[in-house]
Amino acid sequence: MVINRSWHEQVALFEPLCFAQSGDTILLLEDAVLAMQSPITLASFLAKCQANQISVAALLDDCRLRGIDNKYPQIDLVDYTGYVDLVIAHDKQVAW
Amino acid sequence: MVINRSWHEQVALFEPLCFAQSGDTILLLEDAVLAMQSPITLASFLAKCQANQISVAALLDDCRLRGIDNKYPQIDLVDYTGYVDLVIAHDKQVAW
Amino acid sequence: MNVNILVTGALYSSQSAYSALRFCQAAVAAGHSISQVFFYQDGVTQANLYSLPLDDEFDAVNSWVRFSQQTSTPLVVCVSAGERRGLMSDEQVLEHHLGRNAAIDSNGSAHSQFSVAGLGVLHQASLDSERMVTFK
Amino acid sequence: MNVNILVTGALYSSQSAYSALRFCQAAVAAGHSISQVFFYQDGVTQANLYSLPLDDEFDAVNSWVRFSQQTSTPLVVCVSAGERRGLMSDEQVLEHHLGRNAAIDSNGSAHSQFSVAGLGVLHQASLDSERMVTFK
Amino acid sequence: MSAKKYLYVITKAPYSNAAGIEALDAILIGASFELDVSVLFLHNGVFQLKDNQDIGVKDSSLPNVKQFTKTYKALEDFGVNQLYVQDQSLDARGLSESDLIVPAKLIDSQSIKVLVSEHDQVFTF
Amino acid sequence: MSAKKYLYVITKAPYSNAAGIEALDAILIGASFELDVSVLFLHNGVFQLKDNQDIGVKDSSLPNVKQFTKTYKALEDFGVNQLYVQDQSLDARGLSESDLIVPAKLIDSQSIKVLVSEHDQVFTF
Repeated sequence: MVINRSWHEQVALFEPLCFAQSGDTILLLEDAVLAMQSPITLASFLAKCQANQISVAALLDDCRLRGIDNKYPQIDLVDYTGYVDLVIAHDKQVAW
Repeated sequence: MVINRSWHEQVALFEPLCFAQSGDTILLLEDAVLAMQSPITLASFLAKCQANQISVAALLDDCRLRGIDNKYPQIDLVDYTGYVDLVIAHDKQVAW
Repeated sequence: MNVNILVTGALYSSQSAYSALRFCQAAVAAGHSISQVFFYQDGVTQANLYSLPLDDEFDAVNSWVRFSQQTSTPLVVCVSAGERRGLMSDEQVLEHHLGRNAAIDSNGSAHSQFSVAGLGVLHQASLDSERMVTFK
Repeated sequence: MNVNILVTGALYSSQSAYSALRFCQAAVAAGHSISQVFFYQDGVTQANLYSLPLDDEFDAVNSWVRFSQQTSTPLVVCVSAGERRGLMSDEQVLEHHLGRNAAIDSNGSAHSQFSVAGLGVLHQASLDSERMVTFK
Repeated sequence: MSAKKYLYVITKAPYSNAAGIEALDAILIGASFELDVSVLFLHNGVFQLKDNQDIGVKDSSLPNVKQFTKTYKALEDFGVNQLYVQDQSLDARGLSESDLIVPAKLIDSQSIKVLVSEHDQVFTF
Repeated sequence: MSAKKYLYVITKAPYSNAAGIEALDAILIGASFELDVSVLFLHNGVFQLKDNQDIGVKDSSLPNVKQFTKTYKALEDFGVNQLYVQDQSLDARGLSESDLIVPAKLIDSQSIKVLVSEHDQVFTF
């Protein structure tokens, strides 16, 4: 499962967690990558994902567009081809 | 000044407070009236408004549409005519 | 008083059309006048000639048209926001050769009760009016 | 694999057109096929024939048209969401007598590369495809 | 072969947008395909089912709102029996089961994960 | 009579929507009216000014994004000298003044109240 969501308030990042389970990937897309600039909230979010065996990825092109660097080793950066691979690897996607 | 905003996450209610000052009115409009159903967050919001001499009103028609009762004596319910009166009474409006 | 209205929310994904119309009707009923309604950003979608809601749904475009006819209130669509989102007058369609059949094309996508103008018209109205209210 | 695409975000107030197009191009480049792109809710605005961005801006409508022509991918606008928001085929405009001049009106507001169909087409495609991806 | 299972998730409140109306359109089509259809109300989506919604007196001189949320009560007639509401979404909004216009199954976050895994497609509104 | 003062407030991040592009259109028109124009970047609006935005190599086979945020650097040439950024918005997003593509005045919430009261009109994007 791939969950993507535009991130507006920091609390929004935790919302898709009610869908995600072990083996799923949460993909940060569009404005969702802005969360990677925030040092506080993402640490607890990533810890919760790790505890539930949920992978986290972010779309490289959307990071570059917004000038966002990835300082988190737990987050995989993927391009659109990697996004396609994620969709193929999971049986369904939940858009957020 | 009248500030109106559609309310999505509870934190959003506090955002317009950075604009409002003594004598201003914050008008809850459209989805913003949903906040009146939440017992927790609104108490601290109303206290902060009161401390800064900011009035809070809500649009009656939008409350009725959504089945929301007003349990707060600090919130004035106004209809569209009251909304017009608020606009006339304040020299400018900030839409949120 | 003279009130200038700015509408920036879309048809259907915002309540702005309904809220703004109710506000305008209440203002006129209270003896105020609406100097103009300016549609900017996604608000330009409220001028779409082809919008056809179900019979029992709120019809924003025709409600604006009726309000404008009854009160002689100018409705103005921002030219740049409108061109981006495909809201054009007959003249613009001809000018940009966008019709499928140039010989028979005289039909814009904006209702003819709406005029199309630049952001200068919004700014001038805001200078000339006593109040400005925005609906998002 | 066969991927069914659902697009629900508006032109300009969402990035969905850009994201979906980049995804579709990458999928085709990787040897997958897009069974169809279905436009629902505000996504129907991406079919607007009259959308005319500035020269250096991203042109969603024509990018979809080019992608569809190059890959023979069907583009489908939801009929009910389209009628609400004023996106119609030539046939719908004639049927609903919405043109200003019935005698010369043959022009819908949806680009002719997009077909107009019901939500059944979305559901059938989701049953026939191996994957479905939504862009909001 | 058993029917495919489709889950429709509604996360937005009514009247400020068309998400509920257009979710209902999709749900009814799903049911007409004889799919096994479930609907989950999440976050502000729980306000779709709030009772006492009052659109006011019909007045032809005013723009009229359509009270489309009545249709949720008719879903059962179209073969949609599985309506779910996240308990936490209700709690956080000061709502309880007795505020809802139609009976729905209260469900916690852990059960939502199971629900999603059991369904073949998930549409979010 | 002194020029009227107009404040344009940008609260959204770039690229996911046209708020920045259409705010700039309005700001340039305001400046052409010889108004006293100020711009305030608030909440995610501070990302409009973030440095190192990279739209990638122009490739005619791909949809191309326009890097419209460069225009913020040119505002001075149009007589717009007052750019404000809320300090708290920067802090909450892990940004500092050195991340911005154009010099802007850092301003706290108390000063925003003063700013608003000093201006004749406020447009929010």
